[in-house]
Amino acid sequence: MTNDTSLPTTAPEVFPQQAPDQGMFISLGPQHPSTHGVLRVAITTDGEIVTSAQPDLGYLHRATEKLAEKRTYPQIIVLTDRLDYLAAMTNNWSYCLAVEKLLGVAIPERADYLRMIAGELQRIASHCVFLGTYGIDIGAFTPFLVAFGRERERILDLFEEICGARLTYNYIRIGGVMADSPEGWEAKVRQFVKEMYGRLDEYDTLLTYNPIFIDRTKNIGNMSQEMAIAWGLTGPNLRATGFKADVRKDDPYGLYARMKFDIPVGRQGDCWERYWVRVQEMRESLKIIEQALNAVQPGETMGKIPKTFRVPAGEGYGHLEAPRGDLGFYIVSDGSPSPYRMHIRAPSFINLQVLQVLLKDWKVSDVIAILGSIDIVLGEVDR
Amino acid sequence: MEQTLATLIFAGLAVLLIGLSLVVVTSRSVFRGAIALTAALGVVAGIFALLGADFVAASQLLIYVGGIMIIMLFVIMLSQRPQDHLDRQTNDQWVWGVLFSLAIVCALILQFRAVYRGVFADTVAVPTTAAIGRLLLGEMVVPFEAVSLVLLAALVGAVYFGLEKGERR
Amino acid sequence: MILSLHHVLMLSAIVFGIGVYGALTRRNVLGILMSIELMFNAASLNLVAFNHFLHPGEVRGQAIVIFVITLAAAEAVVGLSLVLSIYRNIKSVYTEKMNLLHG
Amino acid sequence: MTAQELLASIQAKFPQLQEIPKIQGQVRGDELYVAVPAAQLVDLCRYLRFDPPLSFDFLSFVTSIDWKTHFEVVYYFVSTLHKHKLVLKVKLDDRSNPEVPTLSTLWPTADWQEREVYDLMGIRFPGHYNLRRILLPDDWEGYPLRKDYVAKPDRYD
Amino acid sequence: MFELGPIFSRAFQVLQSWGIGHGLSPLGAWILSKAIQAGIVVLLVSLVPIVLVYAERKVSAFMQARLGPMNVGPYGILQTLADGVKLFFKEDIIPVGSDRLVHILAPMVVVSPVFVCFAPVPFGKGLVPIDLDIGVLFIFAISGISTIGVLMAGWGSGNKFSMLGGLRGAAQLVSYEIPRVLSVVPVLMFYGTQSLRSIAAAQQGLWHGFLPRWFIFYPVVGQLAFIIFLIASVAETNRTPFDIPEAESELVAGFHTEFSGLKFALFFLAEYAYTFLASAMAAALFFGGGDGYSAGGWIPSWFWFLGKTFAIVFMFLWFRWTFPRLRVDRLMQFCWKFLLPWSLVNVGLAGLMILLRK
Repeated sequence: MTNDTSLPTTAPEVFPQQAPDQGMFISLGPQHPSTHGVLRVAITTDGEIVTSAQPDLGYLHRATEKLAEKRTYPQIIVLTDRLDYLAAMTNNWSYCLAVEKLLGVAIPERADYLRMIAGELQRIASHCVFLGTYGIDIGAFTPFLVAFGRERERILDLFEEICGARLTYNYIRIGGVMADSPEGWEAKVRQFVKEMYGRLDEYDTLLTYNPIFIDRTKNIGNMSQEMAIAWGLTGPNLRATGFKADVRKDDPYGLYARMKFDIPVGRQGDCWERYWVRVQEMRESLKIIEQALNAVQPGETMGKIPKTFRVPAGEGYGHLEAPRGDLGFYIVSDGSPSPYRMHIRAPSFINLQVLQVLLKDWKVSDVIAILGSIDIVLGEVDR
Repeated sequence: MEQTLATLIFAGLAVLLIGLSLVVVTSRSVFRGAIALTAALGVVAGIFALLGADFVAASQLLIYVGGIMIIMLFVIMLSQRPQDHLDRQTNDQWVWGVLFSLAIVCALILQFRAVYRGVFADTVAVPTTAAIGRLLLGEMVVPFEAVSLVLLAALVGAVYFGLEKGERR
Repeated sequence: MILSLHHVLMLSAIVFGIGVYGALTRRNVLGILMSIELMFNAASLNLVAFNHFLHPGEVRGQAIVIFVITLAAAEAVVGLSLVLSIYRNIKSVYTEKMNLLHG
Repeated sequence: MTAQELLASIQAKFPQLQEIPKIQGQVRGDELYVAVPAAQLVDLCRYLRFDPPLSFDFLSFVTSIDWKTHFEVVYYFVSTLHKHKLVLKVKLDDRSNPEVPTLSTLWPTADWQEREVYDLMGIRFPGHYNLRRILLPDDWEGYPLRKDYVAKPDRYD
Repeated sequence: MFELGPIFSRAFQVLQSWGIGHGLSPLGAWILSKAIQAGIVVLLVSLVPIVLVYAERKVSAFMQARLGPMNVGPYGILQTLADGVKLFFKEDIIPVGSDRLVHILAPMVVVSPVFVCFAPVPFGKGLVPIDLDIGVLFIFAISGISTIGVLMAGWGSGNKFSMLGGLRGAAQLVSYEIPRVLSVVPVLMFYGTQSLRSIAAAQQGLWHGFLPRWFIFYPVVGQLAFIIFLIASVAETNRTPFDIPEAESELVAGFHTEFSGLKFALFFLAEYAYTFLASAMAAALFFGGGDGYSAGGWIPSWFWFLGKTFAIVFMFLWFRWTFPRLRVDRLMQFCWKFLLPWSLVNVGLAGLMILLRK
């Protein structure tokens, strides 16, 4: 681990100050074109400089944790689809990991490979959305239609073939996956992976190394490693600060221990590196998918799970590396058909709070660049 | 015939100019006043063109409308507060102001009528750009350079005034 | 009726008078600056008119108008930056509020 | 550090703290579960956070459970350096006035998570600089995640 | 062959003699023919945006791996018309807190100068509406009026975002006006006239038998001038990468946030008409306009001119759909610290070249 520097002896002084009386107040959202959903950020500025920023959320709160207490375990998978609706597959998976920990069932190997392929495809699809919307935030419209409208559509087509849905999949089930992949699906994924490498190079020329884009994002919204860890950031946002943390490596789940892949990291945690880390992650995901496709063998896709089952009393925490960070489900069971309490560690929610201190002392025109680079999904923030 | 047309156009422009000037000095909203002034400057450019000064007319538009008035509108937008249009915009001496300016106008008009009545011109409009260019860089080169110095000084002064207090050294 | 020199001069006199009135009576510094612009324009009008009617074929009057416009720009730039600077200090653009000798 | 070593180093400093034993017939993860009274929480956490062999610098999540008779606040700590994990549980017997000192001064990430617990479960965190409702409207009555919460029909029902 | 200039001048001669024959004075007949010419220009300028909007949508579609409008008419060519009709029937909203008069006037102030600006543009041989001696200066002077309209729109909407957008927009327009004017100065120095028609006509012939004598082929000076002119023109028309005034992710829609229906359409019309104007100017100033190389052949000059203009319009579209947006302070830095010095250097270089040639 790279983080063997001397530890701080006091907590970092990072708390947001109270907003000063002077200055202009701008309410960014909830109906603003680039807040990525219904989020309001109350910004106070002194001239062009942001003096305080308070995200105001809850517009999309659906009480998922409360709803889960009234449903049986398999029924909750549907709810998890609606959390991070850009990465429903990893939500399903994370929930199933937690329940499987409680149940202690073994997953067939093929099911695990299918989960991995679907999960990594989902990561690419989710990062494609990020890439496109971030392009729009910065003012480039074409990457959106290329990444969102072309590559993500391909992945959604693949998902549609495997589970019949394009956004809320409900594909990964407790004990395995919903169904085996249809005939020829793996060949199609292989074809897609081969094409996708070229597409990523295309994004590099279109956006990543575009001088204007670099000018807008490089050295903007810098975040130190200590700050990122203290604020509980995970996923690409943490890795952009140069910290090699990835649940797939640190706490391997599924069959990730067998896979060979790198964790791309940045150096100073600015907006461009947060973006770049995601683009590199897509490349790594492609590598993982290739390895999984080579290793996968025909076989069972569902473990030995009865139609109706009871989860033994106890508690369990399952987490995985979702596209937006460390997504975990903490489930407390009392032996009844539905969980006694379910808590969701939502990475978007926890990543978003750093905005309070991250936006300070940057220019108003950088607010959108920083907000976009954190990559939140309001469905997950508000749950 | 063409003279009559020119006279008609001039009359129209004159009425417009006087009306707009009155709006400039009486409007409660400074912003509207500035818009009226912009239009008035455009009308003056029109009169210039009518009097055969095409280059001057274009310069008037380019510098006044495209430059000075925009900066002025800028300053108005930056320095206005919402309640400002409720304030009275004239000071207590407005009666004396009216009388004084009326006196000036009457004196000037009487004098002009007496001296310049009946001076007509019947020249065809010729392009003036080349002539002005030769004049400015020939006979009037010293004032021309002096004006450029004045402009430079004004720029430096504006930058100085624009600095924050702490930045002034 | 045919356009004659004194028509133009009368127009410029009236505009000049309006400008004088505005400069004397406006409370707002910006209003005063605008009135001064009106007076400048009245003067330019005169110059062009004299050039057109008395010295047709020459352009000296017009050249002087160019100088007038340039100087008006310089005056406006300095004046407006002063106004902004004052506004930053006393948060007002009214002349009677500007009674401090130091910034 | 294994769970046993962790427990030993915690008990060296706080001898009265005990591991929560795994109940027979129940399932649980392999993390170390430690019960801590609310009064000792901040001292323990400061030790956990800054003691180099422990250095739990990452607070993964904060949540709470309503056990009908009492509340429980659950903290999940991870050390990014040593990769060991720890679950702290604070039992709150006073149902009418549940209070836990805030950890947001040690881990800023607790900021919103404690607000969320306050919002949905009604547990207060004295010392938190900005303890307001976060997900629900400011004028919401009751704490929805409590087991005895009865939803009031509003104009949308 | 197919030259429109002689046909038009013949038609207007016939019209004038017809008018005189029916009791009009010569002046009246002249005014009548000029009015009809002005009408033709206004009509053309109003039609250009319809074509440009369609072109923009199709070009962007092909750059973004999609089809663009396909449903209204064959290949969607009537889409813009349908959009225009839709905008025409939309509700005309005037916000409560706005300065009503300024709000209503703003789009008109933005759009009306464009039509006037086309007066000295040489659309081809004998197709100059009015061959003004101060043509280039005239275009710059008149198009400056639109900036006032932008400020009026920002002020008149009574909206913080509009106001910010208006201020930013005006600052940008005023700043980029300077390098834009200076980039044209070398052209004027070389040809010694400001009339667009004369400039275009002076670029006839070939160098060494193959290189057209267009201004852009003057070593260094020509290319530098064209690049600065192009960049400044993109900024003047508020298009990406310089679309700060209407940066929709930051300022909602900038100064036209509060405008709806026809007033919004007017802003659109102004933007596209200015794009066309800038391209037409570039074609006339740097690419020999409708005259020049190969115009003596079988290509009619007006077609040749429009072809060049649309090629430059395509560059505008290309920029828009490939570049992200500059940040507002970098935008100003780019103008004052890069474009302005280089355009001054270019003027100096041009002077040097003229001196050496003498």
